[in-house]
Amino acid sequence: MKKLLEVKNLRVSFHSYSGEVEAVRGVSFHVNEGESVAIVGESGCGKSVTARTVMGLTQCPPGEIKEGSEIIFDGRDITKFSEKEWQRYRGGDCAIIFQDALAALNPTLTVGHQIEEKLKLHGIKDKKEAYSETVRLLTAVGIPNPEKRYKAYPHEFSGGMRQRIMIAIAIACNPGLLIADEPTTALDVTIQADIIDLIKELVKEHNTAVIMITHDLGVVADMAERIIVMYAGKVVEEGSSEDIFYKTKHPYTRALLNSVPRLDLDEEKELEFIEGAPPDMTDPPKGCAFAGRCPYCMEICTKEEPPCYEFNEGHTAHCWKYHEYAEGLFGEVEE
Amino acid sequence: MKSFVFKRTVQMIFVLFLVSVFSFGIIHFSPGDPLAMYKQPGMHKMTVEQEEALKEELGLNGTVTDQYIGWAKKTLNGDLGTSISNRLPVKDQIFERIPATAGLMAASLVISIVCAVPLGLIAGMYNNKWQDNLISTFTYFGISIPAFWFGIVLIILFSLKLNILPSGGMRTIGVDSTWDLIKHGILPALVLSVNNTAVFVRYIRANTITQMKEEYVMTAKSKGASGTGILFYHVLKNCMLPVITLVGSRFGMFITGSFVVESVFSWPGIGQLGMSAVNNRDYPMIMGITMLSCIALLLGNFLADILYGFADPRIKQGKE
Amino acid sequence: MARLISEINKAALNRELFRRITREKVNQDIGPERTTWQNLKAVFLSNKAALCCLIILVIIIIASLCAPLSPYDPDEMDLVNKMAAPSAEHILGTDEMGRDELTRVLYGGRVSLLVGVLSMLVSVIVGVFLGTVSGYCGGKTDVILMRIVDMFQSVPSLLLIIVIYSIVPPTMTTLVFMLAMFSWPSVARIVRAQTLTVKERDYVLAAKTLGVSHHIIIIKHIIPNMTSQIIVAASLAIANAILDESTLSFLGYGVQLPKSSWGSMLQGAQQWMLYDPLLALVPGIFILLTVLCFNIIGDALQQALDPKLN
Amino acid sequence: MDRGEIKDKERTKDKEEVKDREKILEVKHLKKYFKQSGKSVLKAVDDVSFDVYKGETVGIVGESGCGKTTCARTCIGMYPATSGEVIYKGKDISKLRGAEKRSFTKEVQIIFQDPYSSLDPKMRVGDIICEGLRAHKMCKSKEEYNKRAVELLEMVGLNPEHANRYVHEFSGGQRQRIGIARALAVEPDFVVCDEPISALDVSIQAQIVNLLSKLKREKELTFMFIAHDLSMVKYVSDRIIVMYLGTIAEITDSKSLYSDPKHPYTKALLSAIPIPDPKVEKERERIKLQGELPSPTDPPKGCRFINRCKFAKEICAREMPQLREVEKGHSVACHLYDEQI
Repeated sequence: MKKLLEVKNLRVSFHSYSGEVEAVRGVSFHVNEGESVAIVGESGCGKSVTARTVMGLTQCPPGEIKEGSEIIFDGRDITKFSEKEWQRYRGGDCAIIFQDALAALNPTLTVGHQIEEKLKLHGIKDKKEAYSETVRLLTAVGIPNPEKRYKAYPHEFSGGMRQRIMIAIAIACNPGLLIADEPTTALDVTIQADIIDLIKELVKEHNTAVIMITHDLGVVADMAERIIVMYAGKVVEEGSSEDIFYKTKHPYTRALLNSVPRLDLDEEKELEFIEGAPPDMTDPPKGCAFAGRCPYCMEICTKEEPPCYEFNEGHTAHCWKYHEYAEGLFGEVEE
Repeated sequence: MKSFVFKRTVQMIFVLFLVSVFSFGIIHFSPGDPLAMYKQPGMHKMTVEQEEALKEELGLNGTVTDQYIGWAKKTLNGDLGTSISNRLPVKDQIFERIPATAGLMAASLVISIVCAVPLGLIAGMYNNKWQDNLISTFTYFGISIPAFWFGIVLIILFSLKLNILPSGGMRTIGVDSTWDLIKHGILPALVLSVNNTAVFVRYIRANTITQMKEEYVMTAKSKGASGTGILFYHVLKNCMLPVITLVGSRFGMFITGSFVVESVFSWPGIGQLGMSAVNNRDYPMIMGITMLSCIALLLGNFLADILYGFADPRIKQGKE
Repeated sequence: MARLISEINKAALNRELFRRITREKVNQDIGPERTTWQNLKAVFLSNKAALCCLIILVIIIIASLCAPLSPYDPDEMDLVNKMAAPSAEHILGTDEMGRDELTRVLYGGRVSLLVGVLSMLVSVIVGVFLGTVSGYCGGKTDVILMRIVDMFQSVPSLLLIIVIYSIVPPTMTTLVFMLAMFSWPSVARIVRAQTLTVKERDYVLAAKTLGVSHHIIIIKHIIPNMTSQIIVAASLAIANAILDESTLSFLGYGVQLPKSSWGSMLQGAQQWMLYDPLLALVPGIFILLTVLCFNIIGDALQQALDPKLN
Repeated sequence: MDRGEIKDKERTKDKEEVKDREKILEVKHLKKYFKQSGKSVLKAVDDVSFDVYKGETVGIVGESGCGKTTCARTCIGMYPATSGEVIYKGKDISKLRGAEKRSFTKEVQIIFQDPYSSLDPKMRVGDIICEGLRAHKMCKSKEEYNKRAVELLEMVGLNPEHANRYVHEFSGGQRQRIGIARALAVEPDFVVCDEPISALDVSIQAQIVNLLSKLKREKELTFMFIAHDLSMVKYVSDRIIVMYLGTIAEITDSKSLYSDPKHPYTKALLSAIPIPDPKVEKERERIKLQGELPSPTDPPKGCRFINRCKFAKEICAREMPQLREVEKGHSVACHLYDEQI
């Protein structure tokens, strides 16, 4: 499988009144062609910042991509792109879907125009061809009678329909990578299921790689082949869907899985929850960020960055628990 | 849409009624005899009947309410009464001077829009950069300069010291060329448009900054659009919407003109007419000017709202 | 089966560190208290223009307050050295009646600033009260109050003020009320808009379900959440009041000559423009400077008090 | 026997069985319409009837626009009901006056969804919590208010010295705890939780839910829990009401909701919720709903679910199905179960 995107040691921070917020503190992961990867984490863990930096949407006056961060897409390091290369890359090679489609669409332009704009930017100059391609896209994402709805404005669509228009815009020029930044968080459950199915279908059809950003573990289980768990600006665990759900290694991932009630199980035991709250990113703690809330916390965790351990092919976790010095400390049997 | 138009017209009529009662009340409770002009020493002594007839003609007899009703009836069918000072119909005098004020106002409005739109956009686009700071300093001065003082300074500079522009009036006697008219109009138009431009620039700049933060700009960028492409294709249209409301609110000035600028530059417009009417307590004239300017302003805002409805699709059908 | 794939710096590693420590159940402590005072300081330090405006304003206010210290009496005429150029004794020269220009400007400053602040206070108090009432009650009271606001805003205010001046003697108090009469509607409109948004907030609904009475809701919830808008509106109201006062005095209706205010001085200076332009420049610059400072500080306050903006 | 009479017979039957459990709230044919621009009327809640027993947690679930929040807020008197009655402890809340009304505002409280807009940013935390106490003058002196505030802060797991800090320094979870402290300060009997956790992170949600259950047990409260996250509502509630477009589709206890859903909409809703377990998720077969949610301003005449229901019969288009008890404690509003009565 050819590596489509590789992110190496990405560090992004934002300068504001209350000092410098280190949103992303050294994130490395890769996405192969046609593979669907999920980035899971709670709010403030830097997953959205990572996605928007990969798309080159992080505005640099307040934001700052630190030295040594590399984002290699199809062999080219996009952090060194010129404005021209950025314009060809955004929309052509890589596309993004946002959470709130009503805010993400221009309220005073018809939906047809907003799709055609992208087609024109990427080489389809002829008016007629652009129109027929737009209508094809609208049908592909399941919008009824597209000719009429072509002239409608974003506020005349329901939440689910608007999200389909966002998807139509994103897949317009068959990008190699599609980033979905919490596409269904604002939608109801039944509509969310339709949108997830639509994305899975379209992605399989065009062999597009997907990065699904979400905090909903159910959506992840439904959609992702590989899962990356992020906490406080760092990747804490990475692995295939089975590894993460059934052979969980990192304490944070396990606590996250146990704190979500299962619809199909009727266990009466209390939900296991994580004490305290995520750390304040203006002065991130030394050592492991999860130490303050971790049941297996050792003194080393508060002093040194946890190293990366690999369990089976592709399944890694950053935790001191698996160091040989900590062998006998933890009783429970690791499944 | 129709219910909105109906509701707004009812509101406008109610406001007009309030304005008329308010100004009529003020004028009629001010002391002093409106006919004082006719009783200057050394003027022909008027007999009692003549005075009664004069009052009758000028609608000054009876209690305040009778006078108001009389005035209101006449105004409704277009007759704004006769001016006390020169006994000519108020309506003609006002309409005769409208071209002068309207011309000046139109010129200053056009200048301000033409300057303000690009300046506002640039200031909004390059927020907190040197372009923005430069333009912002200009706008701060623009809104802080007292108009009359700015007029005086310009007169000192251009007419007295450099003597290239006339210091007042609308035409040099005997010359009837448009170039002469323009030469006279430059300074007053400049004074008015500096203030207008400053207000417009601040408004457009604030709006551009909010629009640039909207998510649809991020989506446009993610489609591969260039910076300027986003500005002209997406942001420009949404920034122009508030300009409509702004121009609407300035519409009233087409009638009132600016009293101050017209008196500093002795521009023969309605502003000057108003000032002289006040000096010699010409009630019908004051009432006429007040009512007309109020109608112009209300109409301006009303048209702006309607135009805004057409421009912004979100509002078109949902008229509340 | 756990294979280390990233390097560890051996030095910092020793076995004792590998013992479990129970993090005492620390309820997540919250950051240091960041009061609005710190916000204000942060904004003014970073926004240079606002800082020097503040300094200029303070200088002008102090200078105006200690105007009586100046050796010259502002109204005592001295026709001998009429319109003298600036010299050692008369720093800014003398005006058309030989009075010392600097003293008159400072006395004028007192008048203008006083009128500006007082009329701002009146229009803010009236505006806040009517705006809150009409925003909170809604229904008929709201419609009527808003029409009255429309009335005041769609009338040529200058014309009517001058007409009123034929009734009322032009003293300081009448001038303050005249200026306030036509500036309270804009404050009322801002306050009403803010009341409408705050009224829908959940914490007001919560207070209602807790059985808190209406007037406490207004005092405890609605007004405190409007302070930043009110302060900004107030600073702009002062700026406009000074502008309007000087316009009125220039036209001869506000402060009457020989009493000096920046506007009335300009009225005096207008005839002598040709011979001594300085007379016209000095008061104008003072008006411009003060109004400029109020506007810039108003914007800076808006940034400091409204957290969403920064 | 026409339809109305049958329903009353059921109601009396229902009454004898659970006579011992005291009914704290009875909602009878509640309707809440909002007038909108022009002539259209938004039928947010359209003929809803259910009961709430003392000490239980009733969950109300449904997609956005189904009227669950409006229904709950009308039950505690925030919105006046367009028609129908809400009977709290035997008395119709719209007829409460004077002292009774004051005690109603004490006994019934609400916890809001958005932690960032439900607390006044300009008030100290201590004052926010004691606002209810001051309104009902439940403490005599200033020290007693402060003491009470400290007790309440500790009850919800916050430090006493947070009392004089401002709200913008707290995280979402901590703010929700302050909201809970404020609601419980006046010792209510019935608390409406209007989506208290949907704005929070997963790990913080569990904290708040456990805190709510603990407080409910300690203070014998009755909860009405509103959310669109069905798995969390199932975990928290004893009985669940599923609402669709202003009407009640199904009422059942939380155990049999997943095991034996009856209304077609509930089945579709349950199948759409993703389960955080890849294997289970792969085998599940999802019921796809066709069509769009109709607009609440002019809902379909008969059953509200008709344009999206695969089993729609001819009668469904004509007549709105009544809510009937088809099994012990399990009632459903669907014509498919007409014969079973």
